[in-house]
Amino acid sequence: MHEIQVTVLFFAAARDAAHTDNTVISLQPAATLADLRDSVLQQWPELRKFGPSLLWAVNAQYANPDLPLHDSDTVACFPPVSGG
Amino acid sequence: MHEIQVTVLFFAAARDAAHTDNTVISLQPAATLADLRDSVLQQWPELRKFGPSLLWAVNAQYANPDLPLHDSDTVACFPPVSGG
Amino acid sequence: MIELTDQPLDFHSLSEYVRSDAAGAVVVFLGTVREFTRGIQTQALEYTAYHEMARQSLQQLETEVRQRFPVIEVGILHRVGALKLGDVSVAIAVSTPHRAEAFAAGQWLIDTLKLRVPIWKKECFSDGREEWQHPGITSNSPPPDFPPAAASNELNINSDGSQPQPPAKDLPA
Amino acid sequence: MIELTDQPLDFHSLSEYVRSDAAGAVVVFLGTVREFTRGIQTQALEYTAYHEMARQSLQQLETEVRQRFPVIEVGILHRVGALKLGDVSVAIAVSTPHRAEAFAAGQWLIDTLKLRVPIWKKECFSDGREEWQHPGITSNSPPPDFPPAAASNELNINSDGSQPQPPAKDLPA
Repeated sequence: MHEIQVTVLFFAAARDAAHTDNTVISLQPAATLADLRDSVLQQWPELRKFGPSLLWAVNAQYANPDLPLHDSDTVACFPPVSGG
Repeated sequence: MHEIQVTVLFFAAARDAAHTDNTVISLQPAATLADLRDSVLQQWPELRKFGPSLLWAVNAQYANPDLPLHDSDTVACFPPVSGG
Repeated sequence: MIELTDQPLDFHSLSEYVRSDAAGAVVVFLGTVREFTRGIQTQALEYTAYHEMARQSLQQLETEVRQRFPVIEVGILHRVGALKLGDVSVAIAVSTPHRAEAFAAGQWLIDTLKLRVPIWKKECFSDGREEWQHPGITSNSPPPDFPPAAASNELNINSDGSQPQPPAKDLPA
Repeated sequence: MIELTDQPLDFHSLSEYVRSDAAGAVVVFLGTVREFTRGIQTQALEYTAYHEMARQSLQQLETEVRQRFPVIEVGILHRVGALKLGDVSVAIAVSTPHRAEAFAAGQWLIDTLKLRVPIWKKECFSDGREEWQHPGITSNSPPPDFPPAAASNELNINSDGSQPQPPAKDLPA
Protein backbone atom coordinates (compact mmCIF):
# COMPACT_ATOMS: atom_id res chain seq x y z
CA MET A 1 0.00 0.00 0.00
CA HIS A 2 1.08 3.57 -0.67
CA GLU A 3 1.82 6.13 2.00
CA ILE A 4 -0.73 8.92 2.52
CA GLN A 5 0.08 12.60 2.25
CA VAL A 6 -1.36 14.99 4.85
CA THR A 7 -1.11 18.79 4.83
CA VAL A 8 -0.36 20.33 8.22
CA LEU A 9 -1.18 23.98 8.97
CA PHE A 10 0.36 25.90 11.89
CA PHE A 11 -1.30 28.95 13.43
CA ALA A 12 -0.40 31.77 15.81
CA ALA A 13 2.33 30.91 18.35
CA ALA A 14 2.60 27.41 16.85
CA ARG A 15 3.45 28.95 13.50
CA ASP A 16 6.10 31.13 15.16
CA ALA A 17 7.56 28.07 16.93
CA ALA A 18 7.59 25.93 13.77
CA HIS A 19 8.91 28.82 11.65
CA THR A 20 6.46 27.83 8.91
CA ASP A 21 2.73 27.99 8.31
CA ASN A 22 2.37 24.66 6.51
CA THR A 23 4.06 21.43 5.56
CA VAL A 24 3.22 18.10 3.93
CA ILE A 25 3.87 14.91 5.86
CA SER A 26 3.85 11.32 4.57
CA LEU A 27 2.35 8.64 6.81
CA GLN A 28 1.63 4.92 6.75
CA PRO A 29 -1.87 4.13 5.37
CA ALA A 30 -3.36 3.21 8.78
CA ALA A 31 -1.94 6.28 10.54
CA THR A 32 -4.00 8.19 13.13
CA LEU A 33 -3.88 11.79 14.27
CA ALA A 34 -1.71 10.60 17.19
CA ASP A 35 0.86 9.22 14.72
CA LEU A 36 0.90 12.51 12.85
CA ARG A 37 1.31 14.41 16.11
CA ASP A 38 4.32 12.29 17.06
CA SER A 39 5.85 12.92 13.66
CA VAL A 40 5.27 16.69 13.87
CA LEU A 41 6.67 16.98 17.40
CA GLN A 42 9.77 14.99 16.32
CA GLN A 43 10.34 17.30 13.38
CA TRP A 44 9.57 20.52 15.36
CA PRO A 45 10.59 19.89 18.97
CA GLU A 46 9.97 23.61 19.68
CA LEU A 47 6.24 22.74 19.64
CA ARG A 48 6.70 20.58 22.76
CA LYS A 49 6.72 23.72 24.88
CA PHE A 50 2.94 23.92 24.48
CA GLY A 51 2.60 20.52 26.17
CA PRO A 52 -0.92 19.09 26.20
CA SER A 53 -2.47 22.50 25.42
CA LEU A 54 -1.63 22.15 21.71
CA LEU A 55 -4.90 21.69 19.78
CA TRP A 56 -5.44 19.59 16.67
CA ALA A 57 -8.15 19.76 14.02
CA VAL A 58 -8.69 17.49 11.02
CA ASN A 59 -10.42 19.03 8.02
CA ALA A 60 -11.47 22.07 10.10
CA GLN A 61 -12.98 20.08 13.01
CA TYR A 62 -11.48 19.37 16.43
CA ALA A 63 -10.48 15.69 16.40
CA ASN A 64 -9.49 12.92 18.82
CA PRO A 65 -5.99 11.39 18.61
CA ASP A 66 -7.36 8.01 17.51
CA LEU A 67 -8.97 9.45 14.38
CA PRO A 68 -7.63 7.64 11.26
CA LEU A 69 -6.19 9.99 8.65
CA HIS A 70 -6.69 9.76 4.92
CA ASP A 71 -4.75 10.92 1.90
CA SER A 72 -5.20 14.69 1.28
CA ASP A 73 -6.53 15.40 4.79
CA THR A 74 -5.72 18.82 6.21
CA VAL A 75 -4.60 18.87 9.83
CA ALA A 76 -4.28 22.09 11.81
CA CYS A 77 -2.05 22.52 14.84
CA PHE A 78 -2.49 25.54 17.12
CA PRO A 79 -2.32 26.82 20.72
CA PRO A 80 -5.44 27.56 22.81
CA VAL A 81 -7.68 30.05 21.01
CA SER A 82 -7.93 33.66 22.21
CA GLY A 83 -10.55 35.34 20.03
CA GLY A 84 -13.39 37.52 21.23
CA MET B 1 -51.77 73.81 65.84
CA HIS B 2 -52.99 74.04 62.25
CA GLU B 3 -53.81 71.09 60.06
CA ILE B 4 -51.32 70.24 57.31
CA GLN B 5 -52.20 70.06 53.62
CA VAL B 6 -50.83 67.20 51.57
CA THR B 7 -51.14 66.76 47.79
CA VAL B 8 -51.89 63.18 46.70
CA LEU B 9 -51.12 62.00 43.15
CA PHE B 10 -52.66 58.86 41.62
CA PHE B 11 -51.04 56.97 38.76
CA ALA B 12 -51.97 54.25 36.27
CA ALA B 13 -54.66 51.83 37.49
CA ALA B 14 -54.89 53.74 40.79
CA ARG B 15 -55.80 56.88 38.85
CA ASP B 16 -58.46 54.94 36.95
CA ALA B 17 -59.85 53.55 40.23
CA ALA B 18 -59.87 56.96 41.95
CA HIS B 19 -61.25 58.69 38.84
CA THR B 20 -58.80 61.54 39.45
CA ASP B 21 -55.08 62.14 39.14
CA ASN B 22 -54.69 64.33 42.23
CA THR B 23 -56.33 65.65 45.35
CA VAL B 24 -55.44 67.67 48.46
CA ILE B 25 -56.02 66.16 51.87
CA SER B 26 -55.93 67.87 55.27
CA LEU B 27 -54.36 65.99 58.18
CA GLN B 28 -53.57 66.52 61.84
CA PRO B 29 -50.05 68.00 62.38
CA ALA B 30 -48.54 64.75 63.70
CA ALA B 31 -50.01 62.61 60.90
CA THR B 32 -47.99 59.82 59.29
CA LEU B 33 -48.15 58.24 55.85
CA ALA B 34 -50.28 55.48 57.43
CA ASP B 35 -52.83 58.09 58.54
CA LEU B 36 -52.96 59.54 55.04
CA ARG B 37 -53.37 56.07 53.57
CA ASP B 38 -56.35 55.36 55.84
CA SER B 39 -57.91 58.65 54.83
CA VAL B 40 -57.38 58.00 51.11
CA LEU B 41 -58.77 54.46 51.28
CA GLN B 42 -61.83 55.74 53.15
CA GLN B 43 -62.50 58.39 50.51
CA TRP B 44 -61.76 56.03 47.55
CA PRO B 45 -62.73 52.50 48.63
CA GLU B 46 -62.16 51.34 45.02
CA LEU B 47 -58.43 51.51 45.82
CA ARG B 48 -58.82 48.68 48.36
CA LYS B 49 -58.88 46.19 45.48
CA PHE B 50 -55.10 46.59 45.18
CA GLY B 51 -54.69 45.32 48.75
CA PRO B 52 -51.15 45.47 50.11
CA SER B 53 -49.66 45.84 46.61
CA LEU B 54 -50.52 49.55 46.51
CA LEU B 55 -47.26 51.56 46.68
CA TRP B 56 -46.72 54.91 48.38
CA ALA B 57 -44.03 57.53 47.83
CA VAL B 58 -43.48 60.80 49.70
CA ASN B 59 -41.80 63.61 47.77
CA ALA B 60 -40.80 61.17 45.01
CA GLN B 61 -39.23 58.54 47.30
CA TYR B 62 -40.68 55.22 48.46
CA ALA B 63 -41.60 55.67 52.12
CA ASN B 64 -42.52 53.62 55.19
CA PRO B 65 -45.99 53.96 56.73
CA ASP B 66 -44.60 55.49 59.94
CA LEU B 67 -43.02 58.45 58.08
CA PRO B 68 -44.36 61.75 59.52
CA LEU B 69 -45.86 64.04 56.90
CA HIS B 70 -45.37 67.79 56.67
CA ASP B 71 -47.35 70.62 55.16
CA SER B 72 -46.99 70.79 51.34
CA ASP B 73 -45.65 67.23 51.05
CA THR B 74 -46.51 65.38 47.85
CA VAL B 75 -47.61 61.79 48.28
CA ALA B 76 -47.97 59.43 45.33
CA CYS B 77 -50.17 56.35 45.30
CA PHE B 78 -49.75 53.72 42.58
CA PRO B 79 -49.93 50.00 41.76
CA PRO B 80 -46.80 47.85 41.22
CA VAL B 81 -44.62 49.33 38.50
CA SER B 82 -44.43 47.70 35.05
CA GLY B 83 -41.87 49.69 33.07
CA GLY B 84 -39.03 48.27 31.02
CA MET C 1 -26.75 59.34 31.25
CA ILE C 2 -30.46 59.18 31.94
CA GLU C 3 -33.31 59.99 29.59
CA LEU C 4 -37.09 59.70 29.91
CA THR C 5 -38.67 60.77 26.66
CA ASP C 6 -41.67 60.39 24.37
CA GLN C 7 -39.36 60.28 21.34
CA PRO C 8 -37.84 57.14 19.75
CA LEU C 9 -34.79 56.02 21.73
CA ASP C 10 -31.45 56.59 20.04
CA PHE C 11 -29.81 53.40 21.28
CA HIS C 12 -27.11 53.56 18.60
CA SER C 13 -25.78 56.81 20.08
CA LEU C 14 -26.17 55.26 23.54
CA SER C 15 -23.90 52.33 22.69
CA GLU C 16 -21.30 54.73 21.23
CA TYR C 17 -21.58 56.84 24.39
CA VAL C 18 -20.50 54.00 26.71
CA ARG C 19 -17.55 52.81 24.58
CA SER C 20 -14.20 53.59 26.14
CA ASP C 21 -10.52 52.71 25.72
CA ALA C 22 -10.65 51.56 29.36
CA ALA C 23 -13.42 49.04 28.58
CA GLY C 24 -13.06 45.53 27.21
CA ALA C 25 -16.80 44.88 27.10
CA VAL C 26 -20.05 46.65 26.28
CA VAL C 27 -23.48 45.13 26.89
CA VAL C 28 -26.58 46.76 25.44
CA PHE C 29 -30.09 45.67 26.40
CA LEU C 30 -33.18 46.68 24.42
CA GLY C 31 -36.72 46.00 25.57
CA THR C 32 -39.04 45.84 22.56
CA VAL C 33 -42.81 45.64 22.14
CA ARG C 34 -43.67 41.98 21.53
CA GLU C 35 -46.62 40.95 19.40
CA PHE C 36 -47.91 37.97 21.38
CA THR C 37 -48.29 37.64 25.14
CA ARG C 38 -49.94 34.45 26.39
CA GLY C 39 -51.34 33.90 22.89
CA ILE C 40 -53.08 37.28 22.82
CA GLN C 41 -52.10 39.74 20.09
CA THR C 42 -50.83 43.12 21.24
CA GLN C 43 -51.46 46.03 18.92
CA ALA C 44 -49.75 48.79 20.88
CA LEU C 45 -48.51 49.74 24.33
CA GLU C 46 -49.02 52.96 26.25
CA TYR C 47 -46.31 53.80 28.79
CA THR C 48 -46.98 56.36 31.50
CA ALA C 49 -44.62 57.59 34.23
CA TYR C 50 -44.47 59.57 37.44
CA HIS C 51 -41.85 61.66 35.71
CA GLU C 52 -40.23 63.44 38.64
CA MET C 53 -39.78 60.26 40.66
CA ALA C 54 -38.89 58.12 37.63
CA ARG C 55 -35.99 60.42 36.72
CA GLN C 56 -34.68 60.36 40.30
CA SER C 57 -35.10 56.62 40.41
CA LEU C 58 -33.20 56.11 37.12
CA GLN C 59 -30.45 58.39 38.43
CA GLN C 60 -30.31 56.29 41.61
CA LEU C 61 -29.90 53.14 39.46
CA GLU C 62 -26.92 54.74 37.74
CA THR C 63 -25.35 55.62 41.12
CA GLU C 64 -25.99 52.19 42.55
CA VAL C 65 -24.76 50.17 39.55
CA ARG C 66 -21.45 52.04 39.80
CA GLN C 67 -21.18 50.99 43.47
CA ARG C 68 -21.96 47.35 42.72
CA PHE C 69 -19.94 46.78 39.54
CA PRO C 70 -16.73 48.22 38.01
CA VAL C 71 -18.71 50.33 35.55
CA ILE C 72 -16.81 52.63 33.21
CA GLU C 73 -19.85 54.25 31.59
CA VAL C 74 -23.58 53.63 31.74
CA GLY C 75 -26.71 55.01 30.12
CA ILE C 76 -30.42 54.30 30.56
CA LEU C 77 -33.12 55.53 28.18
CA HIS C 78 -36.83 54.89 28.77
CA ARG C 79 -39.65 55.85 26.49
CA VAL C 80 -43.16 56.97 27.47
CA GLY C 81 -46.32 57.46 25.42
CA ALA C 82 -47.72 55.27 22.65
CA LEU C 83 -45.48 52.52 21.27
CA LYS C 84 -46.05 50.27 18.28
CA LEU C 85 -45.04 46.63 17.78
CA GLY C 86 -41.27 46.28 17.63
CA ASP C 87 -40.59 49.73 19.14
CA VAL C 88 -37.85 49.99 21.75
CA SER C 89 -39.31 50.88 25.17
CA VAL C 90 -36.09 50.79 27.17
CA ALA C 91 -32.40 50.86 26.23
CA ILE C 92 -29.58 50.20 28.70
CA ALA C 93 -25.87 50.23 27.87
CA VAL C 94 -22.95 49.60 30.17
CA SER C 95 -19.19 49.25 29.68
CA THR C 96 -16.78 47.47 32.04
CA PRO C 97 -13.20 46.16 31.85
CA HIS C 98 -14.29 42.50 31.47
CA ARG C 99 -17.31 40.78 29.98
CA ALA C 100 -18.85 38.96 32.94
CA GLU C 101 -19.24 42.26 34.80
CA ALA C 102 -20.92 43.89 31.79
CA PHE C 103 -23.56 41.14 31.56
CA ALA C 104 -24.13 41.17 35.34
CA ALA C 105 -24.43 44.97 35.47
CA GLY C 106 -26.79 45.10 32.47
CA GLN C 107 -29.00 42.39 33.92
CA TRP C 108 -29.01 44.01 37.37
CA LEU C 109 -30.05 47.34 35.78
CA ILE C 110 -33.03 46.02 33.84
CA ASP C 111 -34.16 43.71 36.66
CA THR C 112 -33.99 46.55 39.19
CA LEU C 113 -35.55 49.12 36.85
CA LYS C 114 -38.55 46.81 36.48
CA LEU C 115 -38.85 46.56 40.27
CA ARG C 116 -38.46 50.17 41.25
CA VAL C 117 -38.95 52.83 38.61
CA PRO C 118 -42.50 54.27 38.62
CA ILE C 119 -43.48 53.61 35.02
CA TRP C 120 -46.54 51.60 33.97
CA LYS C 121 -47.62 50.05 30.72
CA LYS C 122 -51.10 49.51 29.38
CA GLU C 123 -51.49 46.90 26.67
CA CYS C 124 -53.90 47.61 23.83
CA PHE C 125 -54.98 44.26 22.39
CA SER C 126 -56.17 43.66 18.85
CA ASP C 127 -59.62 42.72 20.24
CA GLY C 128 -60.00 46.30 21.49
CA ARG C 129 -59.41 45.62 25.20
CA GLU C 130 -56.94 47.72 27.17
CA GLU C 131 -55.25 46.37 30.26
CA TRP C 132 -52.77 47.81 32.77
CA GLN C 133 -49.89 45.44 33.20
CA HIS C 134 -48.97 44.51 36.75
CA PRO C 135 -46.24 42.17 37.87
CA GLY C 136 -47.71 38.78 38.70
CA ILE C 137 -50.48 39.42 36.17
CA THR C 138 -48.20 39.84 33.15
CA SER C 139 -46.14 36.82 34.24
CA ASN C 140 -43.53 36.83 31.52
CA SER C 141 -42.14 33.65 32.96
CA PRO C 142 -38.37 33.43 32.83
CA PRO C 143 -37.06 30.02 31.80
CA PRO C 144 -36.55 27.52 34.65
CA ASP C 145 -32.79 27.97 34.41
CA PHE C 146 -33.03 31.75 34.91
CA PRO C 147 -29.68 32.84 36.37
CA PRO C 148 -30.18 35.44 39.11
CA ALA C 149 -28.07 38.54 38.41
CA ALA C 150 -24.88 38.81 40.40
CA ALA C 151 -25.17 40.82 43.60
CA SER C 152 -28.95 41.02 43.27
CA ASN C 153 -29.96 38.23 45.59
CA GLU C 154 -32.11 40.59 47.60
CA LEU C 155 -34.36 40.90 44.55
CA ASN C 156 -36.09 37.63 45.43
CA ILE C 157 -37.01 36.47 41.97
CA ASN C 158 -40.11 34.38 42.57
CA SER C 159 -39.97 30.80 41.42
CA ASP C 160 -43.33 31.14 39.68
CA GLY C 161 -41.83 33.76 37.37
CA SER C 162 -43.85 36.63 38.80
CA GLN C 163 -41.92 39.79 39.42
CA PRO C 164 -40.79 40.44 42.96
CA GLN C 165 -41.77 43.44 45.03
CA PRO C 166 -39.35 46.33 45.46
CA PRO C 167 -36.70 45.80 48.13
CA ALA C 168 -38.23 46.07 51.60
CA LYS C 169 -36.05 49.02 52.54
CA ASP C 170 -37.73 51.09 49.82
CA LEU C 171 -41.22 50.04 50.66
CA PRO C 172 -44.15 50.76 52.90
CA ALA C 173 -45.00 47.60 54.81
CA MET D 1 -25.78 35.79 10.39
CA ILE D 2 -22.05 35.16 10.61
CA GLU D 3 -19.24 37.43 9.48
CA LEU D 4 -15.45 37.19 9.77
CA THR D 5 -13.93 40.30 8.29
CA ASP D 6 -10.95 42.66 8.34
CA GLN D 7 -13.31 45.66 8.11
CA PRO D 8 -14.83 47.61 11.05
CA LEU D 9 -17.84 45.74 12.44
CA ASP D 10 -21.22 47.30 11.71
CA PHE D 11 -22.81 46.45 15.05
CA HIS D 12 -25.55 49.06 14.60
CA SER D 13 -26.88 47.16 11.57
CA LEU D 14 -26.44 43.94 13.53
CA SER D 15 -28.69 45.12 16.35
CA GLU D 16 -31.33 46.24 13.83
CA TYR D 17 -31.03 42.85 12.12
CA VAL D 18 -32.05 40.88 15.23
CA ARG D 19 -35.02 43.11 16.20
CA SER D 20 -38.36 41.41 15.67
CA ASP D 21 -42.04 41.88 16.53
CA ALA D 22 -41.83 38.43 18.13
CA ALA D 23 -39.05 39.54 20.49
CA GLY D 24 -39.38 41.32 23.80
CA ALA D 25 -35.64 41.54 24.39
CA VAL D 26 -32.43 42.19 22.49
CA VAL D 27 -28.97 41.81 24.03
CA VAL D 28 -25.90 43.09 22.18
CA PHE D 29 -22.37 42.32 23.33
CA LEU D 30 -19.32 44.18 22.06
CA GLY D 31 -15.74 43.17 22.82
CA THR D 32 -13.47 46.21 22.57
CA VAL D 33 -9.70 46.70 22.68
CA ARG D 34 -8.82 47.76 26.23
CA GLU D 35 -5.89 50.05 26.97
CA PHE D 36 -4.56 48.45 30.14
CA THR D 37 -4.11 44.75 30.92
CA ARG D 38 -2.41 43.90 34.21
CA GLY D 39 -1.06 47.45 34.31
CA ILE D 40 0.66 47.16 30.92
CA GLN D 41 -0.39 49.56 28.20
CA THR D 42 -1.69 48.01 24.99
CA GLN D 43 -1.10 49.98 21.80
CA ALA D 44 -2.82 47.68 19.33
CA LEU D 45 -4.02 44.11 18.82
CA GLU D 46 -3.51 41.83 15.86
CA TYR D 47 -6.18 39.14 15.36
CA THR D 48 -5.49 36.16 13.15
CA ALA D 49 -7.82 33.27 12.31
CA TYR D 50 -7.93 29.84 10.74
CA HIS D 51 -10.61 31.26 8.46
CA GLU D 52 -12.19 28.11 7.07
CA MET D 53 -12.58 26.48 10.48
CA ALA D 54 -13.52 29.75 12.25
CA ARG D 55 -16.44 30.32 9.88
CA GLN D 56 -17.70 26.76 10.38
CA SER D 57 -17.25 27.12 14.12
CA LEU D 58 -19.20 30.42 14.24
CA GLN D 59 -21.94 28.81 12.16
CA GLN D 60 -22.03 25.92 14.64
CA LEU D 61 -22.44 28.41 17.50
CA GLU D 62 -25.47 29.89 15.75
CA THR D 63 -27.00 26.42 15.29
CA GLU D 64 -26.30 25.42 18.87
CA VAL D 65 -27.55 28.63 20.53
CA ARG D 66 -30.87 28.10 18.74
CA GLN D 67 -31.09 24.60 20.23
CA ARG D 68 -30.28 25.80 23.75
CA PHE D 69 -32.35 29.00 23.96
CA PRO D 70 -35.60 30.31 22.38
CA VAL D 71 -33.66 32.52 19.97
CA ILE D 72 -35.62 34.54 17.43
CA GLU D 73 -32.64 36.00 15.59
CA VAL D 74 -28.89 35.97 16.18
CA GLY D 75 -25.79 37.43 14.57
CA ILE D 76 -22.07 37.13 15.28
CA LEU D 77 -19.41 39.37 13.74
CA HIS D 78 -15.69 38.91 14.39
CA ARG D 79 -12.90 41.10 13.13
CA VAL D 80 -9.39 40.03 12.11
CA GLY D 81 -6.28 42.05 11.33
CA ALA D 82 -4.87 45.09 13.12
CA LEU D 83 -7.12 46.77 15.72
CA LYS D 84 -6.57 50.01 17.60
CA LEU D 85 -7.55 50.95 21.14
CA GLY D 86 -11.33 51.08 21.52
CA ASP D 87 -12.00 49.16 18.29
CA VAL D 88 -14.71 46.49 18.38
CA SER D 89 -13.20 43.01 17.90
CA VAL D 90 -16.41 41.00 18.28
CA ALA D 91 -20.12 41.87 18.15
CA ILE D 92 -22.89 39.47 19.14
CA ALA D 93 -26.61 40.24 19.05
CA VAL D 94 -29.50 38.00 20.00
CA SER D 95 -33.26 38.48 20.34
CA THR D 96 -35.61 36.32 22.42
CA PRO D 97 -39.18 36.62 23.74
CA HIS D 98 -38.04 37.44 27.31
CA ARG D 99 -35.02 39.18 28.79
CA ALA D 100 -33.41 36.48 30.94
CA GLU D 101 -33.05 34.24 27.87
CA ALA D 102 -31.44 37.05 25.87
CA PHE D 103 -28.76 37.64 28.54
CA ALA D 104 -28.14 33.90 28.96
CA ALA D 105 -27.89 33.30 25.20
CA GLY D 106 -25.57 36.30 24.68
CA GLN D 107 -23.30 35.21 27.51
CA TRP D 108 -23.27 31.60 26.31
CA LEU D 109 -22.28 32.78 22.81
CA ILE D 110 -19.31 34.90 23.84
CA ASP D 111 -18.12 32.40 26.47
CA THR D 112 -18.29 29.54 23.96
CA LEU D 113 -16.79 31.56 21.12
CA LYS D 114 -13.77 32.26 23.31
CA LEU D 115 -13.40 28.53 24.04
CA ARG D 116 -13.82 27.11 20.59
CA VAL D 117 -13.39 29.41 17.62
CA PRO D 118 -9.85 29.27 16.15
CA ILE D 119 -8.92 32.95 16.37
CA TRP D 120 -5.86 34.28 18.19
CA LYS D 121 -4.81 37.73 19.30
CA LYS D 122 -1.35 39.16 19.64
CA GLU D 123 -0.97 42.18 21.91
CA CYS D 124 1.39 44.93 20.82
CA PHE D 125 2.47 46.80 23.97
CA SER D 126 3.64 50.40 24.10
CA ASP D 127 7.09 49.17 25.18
CA GLY D 128 7.47 47.49 21.78
CA ARG D 129 6.92 43.91 22.91
CA GLU D 130 4.46 41.66 21.10
CA GLU D 131 2.83 38.73 22.84
CA TRP D 132 0.39 36.04 21.74
CA GLN D 133 -2.48 35.85 24.18
CA HIS D 134 -3.35 32.44 25.54
CA PRO D 135 -6.06 31.54 28.01
CA GLY D 136 -4.57 31.16 31.47
CA ILE D 137 -1.92 33.74 30.59
CA THR D 138 -4.31 36.60 29.77
CA SER D 139 -6.38 35.80 32.90
CA ASN D 140 -9.12 38.40 32.52
CA SER D 141 -10.43 37.44 35.93
CA PRO D 142 -14.20 37.54 36.19
CA PRO D 143 -15.47 38.96 39.46
CA PRO D 144 -15.92 36.41 42.25
CA ASP D 145 -19.71 36.50 41.80
CA PHE D 146 -19.47 35.60 38.11
CA PRO D 147 -22.77 33.87 37.28
CA PRO D 148 -22.23 30.88 34.96
CA ALA D 149 -24.47 31.20 31.90
CA ALA D 150 -27.58 29.04 31.96
CA ALA D 151 -27.19 25.65 30.32
CA SER D 152 -23.43 26.12 30.02
CA ASN D 153 -22.32 24.19 33.06
CA GLU D 154 -20.12 21.95 30.95
CA LEU D 155 -17.95 25.01 30.27
CA ASN D 156 -16.17 24.50 33.61
CA ILE D 157 -15.36 28.12 34.39
CA ASN D 158 -12.25 27.82 36.52
CA SER D 159 -12.41 29.33 39.97
CA ASP D 160 -9.09 31.09 39.46
CA GLY D 161 -10.56 33.09 36.60
CA SER D 162 -8.48 31.45 33.90
CA GLN D 163 -10.35 30.46 30.79
CA PRO D 164 -11.43 26.85 30.53
CA GLN D 165 -10.37 24.44 27.81
CA PRO D 166 -12.78 23.57 24.99
CA PRO D 167 -15.33 20.87 25.89
CA ALA D 168 -13.70 17.44 26.04
CA LYS D 169 -15.89 16.08 23.28
CA ASP D 170 -14.30 18.55 20.84
CA LEU D 171 -10.77 17.92 21.93
CA PRO D 172 -7.84 15.63 21.33
CA ALA D 173 -6.82 14.12 24.64
